[in-house]
Amino acid sequence: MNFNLSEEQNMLKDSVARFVRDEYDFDSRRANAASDLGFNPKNWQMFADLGWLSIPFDEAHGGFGGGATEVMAVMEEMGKGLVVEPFVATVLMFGGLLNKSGNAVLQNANIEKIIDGSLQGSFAYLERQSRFELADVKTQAKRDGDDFVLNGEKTVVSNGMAANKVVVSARTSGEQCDEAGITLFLVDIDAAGIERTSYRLMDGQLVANIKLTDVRVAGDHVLGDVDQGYALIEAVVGDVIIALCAEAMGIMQKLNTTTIEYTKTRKQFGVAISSFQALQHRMVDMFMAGEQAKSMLYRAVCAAESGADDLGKNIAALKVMIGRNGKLIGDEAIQLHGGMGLTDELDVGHYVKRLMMINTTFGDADYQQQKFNRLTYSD
Amino acid sequence: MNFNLSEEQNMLKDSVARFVRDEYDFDSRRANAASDLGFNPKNWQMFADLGWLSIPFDEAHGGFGGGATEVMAVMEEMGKGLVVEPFVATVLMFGGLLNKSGNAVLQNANIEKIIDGSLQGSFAYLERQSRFELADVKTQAKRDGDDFVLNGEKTVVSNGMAANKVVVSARTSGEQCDEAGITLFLVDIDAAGIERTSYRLMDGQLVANIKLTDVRVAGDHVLGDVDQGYALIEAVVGDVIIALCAEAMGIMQKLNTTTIEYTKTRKQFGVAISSFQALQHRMVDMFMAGEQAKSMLYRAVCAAESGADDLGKNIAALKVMIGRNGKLIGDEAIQLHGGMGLTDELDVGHYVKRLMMINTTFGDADYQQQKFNRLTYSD
Amino acid sequence: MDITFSAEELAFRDQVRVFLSESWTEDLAARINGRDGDYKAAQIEWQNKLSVKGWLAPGWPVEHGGVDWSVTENFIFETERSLAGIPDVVPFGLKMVAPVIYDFGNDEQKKRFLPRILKNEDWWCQGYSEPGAGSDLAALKTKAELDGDDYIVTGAKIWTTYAQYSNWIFCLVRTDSSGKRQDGITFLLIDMDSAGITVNKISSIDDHHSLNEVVFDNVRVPTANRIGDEGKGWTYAKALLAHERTSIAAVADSKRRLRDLRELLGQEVSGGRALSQDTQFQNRLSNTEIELMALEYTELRVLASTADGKGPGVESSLLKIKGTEIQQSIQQMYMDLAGYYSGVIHGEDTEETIGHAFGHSARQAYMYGRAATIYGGSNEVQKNITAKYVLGL
Amino acid sequence: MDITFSAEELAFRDQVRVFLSESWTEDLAARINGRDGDYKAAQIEWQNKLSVKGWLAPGWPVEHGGVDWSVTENFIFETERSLAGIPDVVPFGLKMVAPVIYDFGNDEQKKRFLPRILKNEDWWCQGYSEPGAGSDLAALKTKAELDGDDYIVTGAKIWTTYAQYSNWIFCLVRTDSSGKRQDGITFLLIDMDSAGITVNKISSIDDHHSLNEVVFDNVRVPTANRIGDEGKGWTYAKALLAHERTSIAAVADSKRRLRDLRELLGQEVSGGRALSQDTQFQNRLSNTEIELMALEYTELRVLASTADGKGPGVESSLLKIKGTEIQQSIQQMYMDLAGYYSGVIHGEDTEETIGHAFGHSARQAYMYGRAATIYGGSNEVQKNITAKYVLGL
Repeated sequence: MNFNLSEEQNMLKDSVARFVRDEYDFDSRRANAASDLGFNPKNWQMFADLGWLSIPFDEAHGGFGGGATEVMAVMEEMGKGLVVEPFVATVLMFGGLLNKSGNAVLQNANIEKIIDGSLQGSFAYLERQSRFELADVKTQAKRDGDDFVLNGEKTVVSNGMAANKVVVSARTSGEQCDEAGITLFLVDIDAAGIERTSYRLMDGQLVANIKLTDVRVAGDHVLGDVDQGYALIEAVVGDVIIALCAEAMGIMQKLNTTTIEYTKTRKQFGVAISSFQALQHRMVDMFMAGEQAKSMLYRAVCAAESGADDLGKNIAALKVMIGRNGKLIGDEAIQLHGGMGLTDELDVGHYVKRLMMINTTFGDADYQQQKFNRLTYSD
Repeated sequence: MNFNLSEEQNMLKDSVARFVRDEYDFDSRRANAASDLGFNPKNWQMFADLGWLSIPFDEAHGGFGGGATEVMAVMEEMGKGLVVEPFVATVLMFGGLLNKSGNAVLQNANIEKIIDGSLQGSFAYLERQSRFELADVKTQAKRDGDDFVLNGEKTVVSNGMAANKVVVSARTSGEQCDEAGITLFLVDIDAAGIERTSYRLMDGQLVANIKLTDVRVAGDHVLGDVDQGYALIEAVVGDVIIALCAEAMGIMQKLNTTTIEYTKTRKQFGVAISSFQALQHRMVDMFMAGEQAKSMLYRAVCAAESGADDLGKNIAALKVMIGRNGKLIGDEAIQLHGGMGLTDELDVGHYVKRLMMINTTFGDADYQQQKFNRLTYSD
Repeated sequence: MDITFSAEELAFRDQVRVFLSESWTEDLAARINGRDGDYKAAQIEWQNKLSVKGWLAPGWPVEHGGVDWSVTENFIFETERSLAGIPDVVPFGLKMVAPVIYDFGNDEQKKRFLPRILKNEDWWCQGYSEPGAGSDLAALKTKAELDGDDYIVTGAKIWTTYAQYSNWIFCLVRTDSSGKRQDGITFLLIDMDSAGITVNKISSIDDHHSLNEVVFDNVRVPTANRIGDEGKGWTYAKALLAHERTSIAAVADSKRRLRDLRELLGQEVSGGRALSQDTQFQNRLSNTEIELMALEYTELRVLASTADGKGPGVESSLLKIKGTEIQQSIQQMYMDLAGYYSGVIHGEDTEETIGHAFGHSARQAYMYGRAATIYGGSNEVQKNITAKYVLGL
Repeated sequence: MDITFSAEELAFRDQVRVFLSESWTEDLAARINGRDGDYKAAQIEWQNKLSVKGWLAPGWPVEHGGVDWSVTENFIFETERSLAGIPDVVPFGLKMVAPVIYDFGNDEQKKRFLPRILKNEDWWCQGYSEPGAGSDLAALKTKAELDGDDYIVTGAKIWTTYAQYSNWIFCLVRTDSSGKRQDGITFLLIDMDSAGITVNKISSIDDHHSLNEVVFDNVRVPTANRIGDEGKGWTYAKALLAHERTSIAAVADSKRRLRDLRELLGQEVSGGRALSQDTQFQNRLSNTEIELMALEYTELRVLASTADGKGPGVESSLLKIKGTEIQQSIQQMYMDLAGYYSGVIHGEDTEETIGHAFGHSARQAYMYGRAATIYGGSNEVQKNITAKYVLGL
């Protein structure tokens, strides 16, 4: 029994930490996010050169063959730097769908390009009405000869503007909220009938709404099996949730240390406010919230690495705890920074906003708790 | 707009406060509770002589004609003294059912006896399976000529041992949990077929389980109308909930002041623990919890006095807040008393136990919140 | 115990309702809530309507243009205004500096400033906090030195709301550093057009420009602009704080926000089911609604005791703490109800292209709302005050 | 990162399960959980079985009768014991005084006391807290004055669990009042049969006799019963506290209690519907279960770092705080699930006559459980420790 990273994993973690320290101060991060793409292509190429883009892929496709532990190591450090480059969207989400799709042709055609940094990808699953229900899919895909024709709209598509290719979830059968009848299509962003509106989110990412009007997709561009897309989505989303929670873990640690440092320097009533016992106990609560979240992250990573039966319950529990403890830490970080916590110049607000978006992504704490309850009381 | 008591109401409040101060120190309270009846008959006679037993009844029946405000004034002071005499069971609950029954014959026969202290009453509504659902009634009442014959068991009957007469809720039609089909019977405790088991609750009350085997009740001993008992129960239970919450208010105030006093005298690390800011802020939370509960009590009392449409919602909200804030105050009172809070010699534990029983009686905070939700979202 | 309104009070309520429904327009609502360039003009347009009606400053003494409303009438007006979705008047002139002027100013100052405030001719801002003096206000360092009939003011004030719109600022400045910190503080009225004043925008987490830093570099202020005696400014300012805390509670505004939230809950769906049927949302709303039902009566108790001439007193700290906690829990629920769309920054885009109505405004309210537990004496300071002056700890 | 058990560890777990299922009987469970007159005999009967098996004191050094289990094996044993509903051994002798004896005692003391503890021949209790010295242990006043080869001990210890069963007590006493309070404290082993010792029952809110006051009136204690040096008692005692905090967390016990609670939830009904379908109960249970899932890994992290020879360290405060909060939330849910019956005091009556199974035990567990956040250094003190030594505040 041990919770230590291997030497190789530590080297990986350190290299990301070094990148954040050397290339990613607050101002460059701001500039990267504000750019047209929503991130810095130079950094992306650096990720490729450092081999980070290959982490989750099998050696067979030139990948590093990393698992949940390697991804956690990388994401925790990226969280500390609020890195906006679309590692999650392209490598973990888009790449993850390819990886688990079992479709060798599409894998051979795309994974190498992801790894060398030349291919940006995205997953378009959300619709105006769907909230957190991945199975709530109105977008239609009708067979037409060997092809499918897609019609509908996808919203808040992460990395939707930079992506060369998008995986789109569409309904090939069943009712609007059925899990059965959802199919995943690999769509070229330049395909005829695609129209995009781009906008920004509070955490700096550039996202898009994607309108599909009679978009024609070849039948061999289906990921997994027709009508069976939901299981594939759930499997990959589970991995991505763990990755996002590792990012959140990095953010919480950063907020905790920043807050402690600030209270030591901020003087009121003639003393540093860190000397007030009431604030000390609240910072202890922040610390405990962070440590408990870290333990839950380790638990979920171990469950993923060992393929435990209760992996789904562990992931739901992790998302609940990251959401709740992240809110406690974010609220207290701003409150204890006083007026300074309200300014845009300080990084605190930006860390908090990213935490809030992570809580929302793939279902907030309340939603995930209901999922946890279903997994516990269904029997 | 004012929240002041009238002169008459203040005199009433003061007389109860005086009784508690002069006749009800901790040891006599303990002795009263431990006695066979579960209270002190001398005190009961004093209540009668002071006119307290007449408070809620109409002048027509020789009553004081008091409303929710008078009851609040009395109950708050009784709470401070942890008075165990069955004022709620006999006067408010049993008497309240008679009062609202519209059955003049039974009123004339009984209310005067309640007022002069010669009649003890009780309401038997709970059954083993019914939890907080007043409509979950298995006890059967079958017509037999002009009479009804009752069979079943009632549990945790407050004042069930001292009572001369008991109002029993029984099913005359409908399914086990239907609101329709419940009838209220005024039953003589000496009636053939009644068998009692008595035991004590943590707040000192002596209660009873009452088995009814072919108990014969005359048809003119029905309170309200046959099958229509539920509405009558709900109306009276609403009044009693407000009264119990006023008692809880008195207890919370007592716990708050006791805790503040204790922390001022208790020294650790060379200073009074009241000087620790973390504890100060928690005592402020206790204070705020008490003040908010008091405001909600006033709100419910005003709604009752003015017969507001949303009275039910106000009562549910009051019960929720008394339950939740009472728990916060009770927990903190014990915690801040440290080891002393765990001893039976100190009164703190006894106040907390009564608060806990009040929270449970007629539905705990969670149950009442669901009721509040139904009243809010049913439309 | 009696909170039922009398026939006269009910008649007054109808009168208020009629006036508000006739005077408050969709156009005003859009321009004021939009909070953009046109905000100031719209706000003044609305306040002028109140001024004409004579209801702009009901709390003022009658001789200065106030109305002698009872606390109940005041409560009715505030409740109706909030439930109609109408924002409060800008408080800095009408509710903050004016009372100081008519309580502690001289006749000359009363004649000079009060009528202009009542006609919305001046826009005031508040110069209390400083970079080094937040909750610990008495630590303020901005100094004013006498030079003939003028003070020379040098220093900086921070978190100054709407300084960019203001032509006057009321400041606490230090005229004496010897002795107790609370002594040696003087209350000055300063013309924002004076030479040596710079207003620096503070961009804040809600992406909206409301906060500023106001820098004073040897600014000349005539002694005629000093309220009361030199060194007594702290006393004059303190008289206001209890009132400020009470108004920060904004009970009636929270009632409206909660009512609107409940409606939205019935419109939003998850898995095809309206979220108004979701037990978790129901519980979260009722937790807050119950606290608010109680706080409304806590406020009424405070008002009633004011009516008995006891003054708001220390319960105002409780109002401030609970009121702001409730505001923030409501803001949080709007965010969670908006889901992904709580993160959307509309920018140039419209609700139509992006596909969601209230995410953007929910986020701005949430972010702006973080300030409520910090300003007006942080909630931690309110707890210290309560512990000391109410509980005697 | 790896927490999967090796083949050897899985084999060990089976071995533990077999032993426990063979040795733990319903009769033992009833007598020990009944906590009445027969409790002591039953507890000793059970501990003798462990002693014979050689598993009574696995943590001890092998030469004194311990087993050199790995942290993982220790974790497995504790988990299996708890999940089987078997209470921990009485810690005062085996886990509290014994380590002090084998770490700091002399050979004579080791020979004299350790074998008797290992054979359950002595029942020990702990004499630390005093009326004036609770969380502030160093304030203790019970004094021991040298008189020839004896100390004369006078004073009082309080909250002494099961003193009524004990024939030995280990005490911190003051041998020097000059200088720093932590100095001048000495660690003594005292025979409860010594002249001058009185045990006074403290009746507590759980209506069960576990707490006592132990009064010392000029009690003679041979210097041979002193551990280590005079004045060094504080150092010896402190070495234990981190361990004590870790065990108070009782993670595995909470797992079992929560599992049993979930089963009860399926049996209790409201309005004809099983409460396992009640969203509020589901949420309350999952809130606690999620915290517990995390705390289990926090404990594993602590154990792992102990295995790396880093020692439990300061995280033990976190374990104590969270662990006791979880215990109390579980106790609260048992109470709320029992409803009216949570108030029932069985007395002479049976479950059959009263009509409910677990209300009585739920209440006793709840009331007894109030102590968990107070003893072993109150949770407030644990937060002070964490703030100072972990966060550097």
